[in-house]
Amino acid sequence: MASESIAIGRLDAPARQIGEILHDWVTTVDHKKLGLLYIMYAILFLVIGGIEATIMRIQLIVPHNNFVSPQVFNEMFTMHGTTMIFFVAMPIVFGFGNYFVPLMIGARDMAFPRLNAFSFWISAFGGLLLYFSFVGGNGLYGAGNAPDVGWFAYAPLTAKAFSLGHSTDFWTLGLLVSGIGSIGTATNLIATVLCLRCPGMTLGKMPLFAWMNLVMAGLVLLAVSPLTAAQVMLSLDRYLGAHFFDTQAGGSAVLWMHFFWIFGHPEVYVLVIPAFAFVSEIIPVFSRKPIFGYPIMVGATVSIGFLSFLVWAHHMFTVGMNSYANSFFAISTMLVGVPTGIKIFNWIATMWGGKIRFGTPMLFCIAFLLQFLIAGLTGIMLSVAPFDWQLGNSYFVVAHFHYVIVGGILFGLFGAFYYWFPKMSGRMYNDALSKWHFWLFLIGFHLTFDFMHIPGLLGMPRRIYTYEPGRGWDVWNLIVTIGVFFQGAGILIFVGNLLWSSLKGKFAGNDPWDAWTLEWSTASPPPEYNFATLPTVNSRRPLWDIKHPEDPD
Amino acid sequence: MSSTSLPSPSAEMQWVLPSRGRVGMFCLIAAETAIFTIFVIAYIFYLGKSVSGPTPKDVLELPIFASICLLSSSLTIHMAVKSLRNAKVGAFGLWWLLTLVLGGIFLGETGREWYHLIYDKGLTISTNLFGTTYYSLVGLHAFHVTVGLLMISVAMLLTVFGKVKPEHHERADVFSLYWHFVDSIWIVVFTVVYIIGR
Amino acid sequence: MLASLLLSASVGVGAQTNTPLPHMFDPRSTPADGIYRISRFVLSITGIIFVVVVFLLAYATVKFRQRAGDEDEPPQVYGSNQVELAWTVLPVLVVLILFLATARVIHSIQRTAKPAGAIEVVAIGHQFWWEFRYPALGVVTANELHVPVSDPSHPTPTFITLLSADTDHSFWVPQLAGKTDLIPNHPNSTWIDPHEVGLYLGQCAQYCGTQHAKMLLRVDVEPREAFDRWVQDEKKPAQVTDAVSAGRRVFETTACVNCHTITGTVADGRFGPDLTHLMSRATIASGAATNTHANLRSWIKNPDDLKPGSLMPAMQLSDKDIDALTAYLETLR
Amino acid sequence: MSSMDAQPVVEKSGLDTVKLPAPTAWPIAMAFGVTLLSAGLVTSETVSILGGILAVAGAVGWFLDVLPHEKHVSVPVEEEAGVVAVSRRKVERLPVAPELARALLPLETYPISAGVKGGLAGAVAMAVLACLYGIVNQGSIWYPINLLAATIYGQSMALTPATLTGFHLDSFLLACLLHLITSLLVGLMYGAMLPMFPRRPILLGGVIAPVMWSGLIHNILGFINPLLDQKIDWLWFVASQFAFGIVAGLVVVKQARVRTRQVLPFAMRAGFETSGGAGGTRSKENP
Repeated sequence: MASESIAIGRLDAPARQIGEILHDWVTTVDHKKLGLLYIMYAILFLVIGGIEATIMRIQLIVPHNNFVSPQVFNEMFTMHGTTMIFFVAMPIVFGFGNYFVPLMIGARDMAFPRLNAFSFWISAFGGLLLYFSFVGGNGLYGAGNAPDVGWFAYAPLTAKAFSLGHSTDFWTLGLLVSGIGSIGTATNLIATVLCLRCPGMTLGKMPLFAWMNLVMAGLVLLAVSPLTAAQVMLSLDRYLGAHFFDTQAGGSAVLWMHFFWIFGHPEVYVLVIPAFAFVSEIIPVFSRKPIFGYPIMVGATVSIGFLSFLVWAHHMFTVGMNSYANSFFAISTMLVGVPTGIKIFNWIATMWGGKIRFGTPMLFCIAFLLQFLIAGLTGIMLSVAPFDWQLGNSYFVVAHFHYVIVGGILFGLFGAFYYWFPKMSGRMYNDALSKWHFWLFLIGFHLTFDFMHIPGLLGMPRRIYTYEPGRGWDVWNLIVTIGVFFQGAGILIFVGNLLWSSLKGKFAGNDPWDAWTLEWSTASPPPEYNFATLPTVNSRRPLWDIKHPEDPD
Repeated sequence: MSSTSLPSPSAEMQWVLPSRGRVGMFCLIAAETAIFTIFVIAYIFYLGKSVSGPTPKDVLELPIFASICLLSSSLTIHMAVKSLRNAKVGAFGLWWLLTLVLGGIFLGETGREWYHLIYDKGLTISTNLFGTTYYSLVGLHAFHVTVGLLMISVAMLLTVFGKVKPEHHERADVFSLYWHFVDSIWIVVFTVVYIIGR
Repeated sequence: MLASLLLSASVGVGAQTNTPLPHMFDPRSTPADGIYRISRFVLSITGIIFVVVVFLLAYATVKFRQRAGDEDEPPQVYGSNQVELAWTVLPVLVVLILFLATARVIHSIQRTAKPAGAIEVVAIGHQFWWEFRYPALGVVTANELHVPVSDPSHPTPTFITLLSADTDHSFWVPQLAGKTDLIPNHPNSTWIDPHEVGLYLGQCAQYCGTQHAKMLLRVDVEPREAFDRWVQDEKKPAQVTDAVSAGRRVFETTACVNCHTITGTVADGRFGPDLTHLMSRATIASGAATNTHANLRSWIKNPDDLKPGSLMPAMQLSDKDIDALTAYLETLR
Repeated sequence: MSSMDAQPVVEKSGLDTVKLPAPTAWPIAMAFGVTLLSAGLVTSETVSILGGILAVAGAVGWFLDVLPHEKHVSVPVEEEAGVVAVSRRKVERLPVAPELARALLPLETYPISAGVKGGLAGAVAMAVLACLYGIVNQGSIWYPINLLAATIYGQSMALTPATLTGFHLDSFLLACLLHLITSLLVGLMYGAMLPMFPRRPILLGGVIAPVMWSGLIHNILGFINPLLDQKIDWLWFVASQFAFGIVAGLVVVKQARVRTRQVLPFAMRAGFETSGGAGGTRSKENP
């Protein structure tokens, strides 16, 4: 993998035994190596989750298809959702946070380096435990062995009566275990940002990246913990015969929904705020202007974080809440659109009047802006509770949140990969391949997820392994599936580019983008200690100050 | 035609940041608070929703003595940390031991209450919703007390063997935050379970 | 690429086909109509926002690209409190307008009082079929809901109580109303008042287990007289003919009776659909197949062929018994 | 990039080695232990027991890594790291403010309070005109108020022509709230936007903007307030919008403009901000 070359990226390092290298990576407490481990682990699961998605899309390519059985299909969507959220998106944003927060605030490492290692490994083992269910579990009556209750695992489908065997327990325990790691990493990020900033870096002078990671970590603390609590309750139900979600004994299925979405909604922002962070670093550098309205960007991030805890029940407009509750969650959800809109406007204003360079990172950011805008607008549609009564749990919702997660978060992540790849590996990526990746993935993304809205509008529910012909869904499903193969090709090029470039790419130098944050002031890849001497900063753009001594910020 | 490294910190610059130990502990406390909140919400949500008996009124008694012990242990641990900060290791050991004993009494009392409920009143976690929520909420708290007591015991052992030095007062201080948190959570649990719920 | 364009395209495609598609943009009942109207409103607002922002983005991208040979840094602007205030207030205004309209529609749909002439139905979700009970009329049926058309001058809406026998389900017929979940221990309700006679399709919209996909739903909206006639037929006990006594014996001596009810016989199970008037239904297995001889026989022989994962077991009957049983069931009109 | 005319000059950092936390295998051991501990729940107890032992061993080992002192390794410093080239690329200035290195735009503006005042004044003007319409055309001051409340309020929707002219406290309060919020928001917009159109603020704020939003409302009124849509008298409606726009615009423009607080040059700032913003408890752990 890419890691090896990065590990021995220093040219003068003597050749070492594989065992020695492996031992280095297993025992490391270095935030950069752990960050890379997070990222590589996430890419591995991205490919696995992508294969699961492809299996589902092949099954749905025509009505009444028999590519897989309903049992397998149900396992696929459960594992796809769980994997992509918990074992791709979360680790990857943690990976970037781990790698770059200390570098950007001028620190030598995270606040708790050993806890950092522990958090990574326990998250990783949690993923392995979940995937062990394919060989070790058994599920719903007559079904296979991986969890098949959906990624939000609504009660009472998870009760012993409906989910015999251990497949649901694999789901619960896998997430519980990896949740410990998430909470550990969040604690670590907060302590790092608050306690290890280099001299002169007041909170008002931190890069937005650090600010947004701070907010993200706070959300993790307050959002993953309720999920952990709910998982403990579910385990008590399943192992000790408690009745939290046992509807036969007076337990409430709706309570699980509330608990899950108190986690589930802030979780979206846990993932998207780091994407905001990437975009907020890349757009200014490639537009050659500072971020427009730094204070209001910080304020908008914090208020998104705050609002995200008030909107969870918009996932539950159809469960029969009274009209006042529905109205409340409708307006709280619409209000999220305000700070999000501010951000989009501020990014455009950053580009406005600049001199934009269209490097691959910037291309992904521009696509991010467009797609995140659409995702936000379909979000507004879904926040209108009556509209949601028609759209909820349909393919429209599936298209909407994939627009957020793929069109927003993943595009932001790809931008981040290309932007920081020279820093992480010391080498430049192959520009032509990166453009191929961008255009193929863009086309595939739009083929898949634009057209996925339509069957939803036409009444196609999600999570069905097959459908009847003649409902007007057929042609759209065909197009959607075709798009998947474009995306797959893009991902293959991406992974290939990373592997090839980290071994054979041109040397990038310390600062290939003429950027302004502290990570570009040290070597590429950074030495273990990050900075020989800890820096002192006077403004939000320390490297600008150095590059323009006559005109500092 | 010049180039330069980043400026180095100047000596006169005062640069003060919060302690990472305290920040870390506050983060842990925030996460734990969220977990307890969920359990408390579940407890309140299921009040009076059990389909069969026994009810809280039938079986619960106010654990006044245990509560006094636990809450006063907050004071003793505070005194212990203060002693250590003032380099009085002996006094630290005594206050620390007292904390351990008070916490131990609380845990013992909880155990006695559970024994009584299970064997005399026939209430288990699977009896009804009251049993489910009662044992999980009180049990979650008891689990935190147990973890705290284990940590206190380890520190006690180190004290006995003379390994604890005044320079460790910051660690003791960070741990005491956890203990204060466990105590204040008990006030919430007590109010919800024994006052509102009964 | 543009959600709004897609929408018009999709609705356009819907309009071109000969049989109208059963989607939310062709509403036939007051709740669905209210939703349709507000959805058009929301779509136009979001469409305007989309066009404006995309224009700004495209303009910035094209206009402010770096020109060849220009190596100067652009003016460094930190921000503008005025502009930022403006684009904070403007979205708040939009949200306010949207919210007012939304709240009004929510209340108008959720808080409608039940008029005197309303039909009452209890819908019970099962893994993986629907049970419909008309308590006031004494009728029990499955999977195909019959309701009278509601004339606006003499409204006869149908109010449906939604219960679940096992896991979560969701009742969704897009042309008649938005979806409402059926949750065990948590009775819900919804209402419809179809203005036009016809067959309206829907299906379970909440993942409920292995065969969630084939939990289809049909609503037969009939003229009042036809509906009354249907009620009279449904109230009668099962017809008994001697010609099929062999099949009846097979039915009553196997586990069939544990799950199915046939009024007037010993069969009174409630895990599966009531079969008293099986042949009055157009489909079997909750819409998974049309109710033909071949399908019925295949369904009895091995339910997994039609609907893998359904809870009806294959009874391992001999071919002769299956023929007899099918013949018996086909007399249940 | 290309224009960097610098020659890297290495500055001695004065350090030979940097102390970093020592690598350790205990965290991974403990993580694996905890995972096995829970994996035992889905496999067998022996796995749990093994996991428990591993977890405890990991915890103890970890503990010994940290106490009594954290273990460190010393990493030699390589001198070539940490060099930033001076680019000295020319930085263009804004045409409107060539004297400022950094600008917050616009350079002059109204205070926020101007928008609030404008919004309130406009609200009064509009309400007066609307009530006048109620009295003149419908014989009741409450008529337009009830119509406005129907935007959100179901009960108002249900009012019959006979009761529309009566006083309803709930409708009155809701209508006032709505009117106030909307007016304030639009007033804020005025305060923010008018400085950007310095030529004819009254024409823009008093006439063009109301015409535009009246047109918008004309299109969407059926959705947001069907009752008002049925009963509306467009002449009076647009007139009251003008009243709002002109009064609010006038009030805003009357306020004194203030100069936007611009970012001060570095030299003036250097004395101000010194320490970290978060709490400021002492720390010995700042490495």
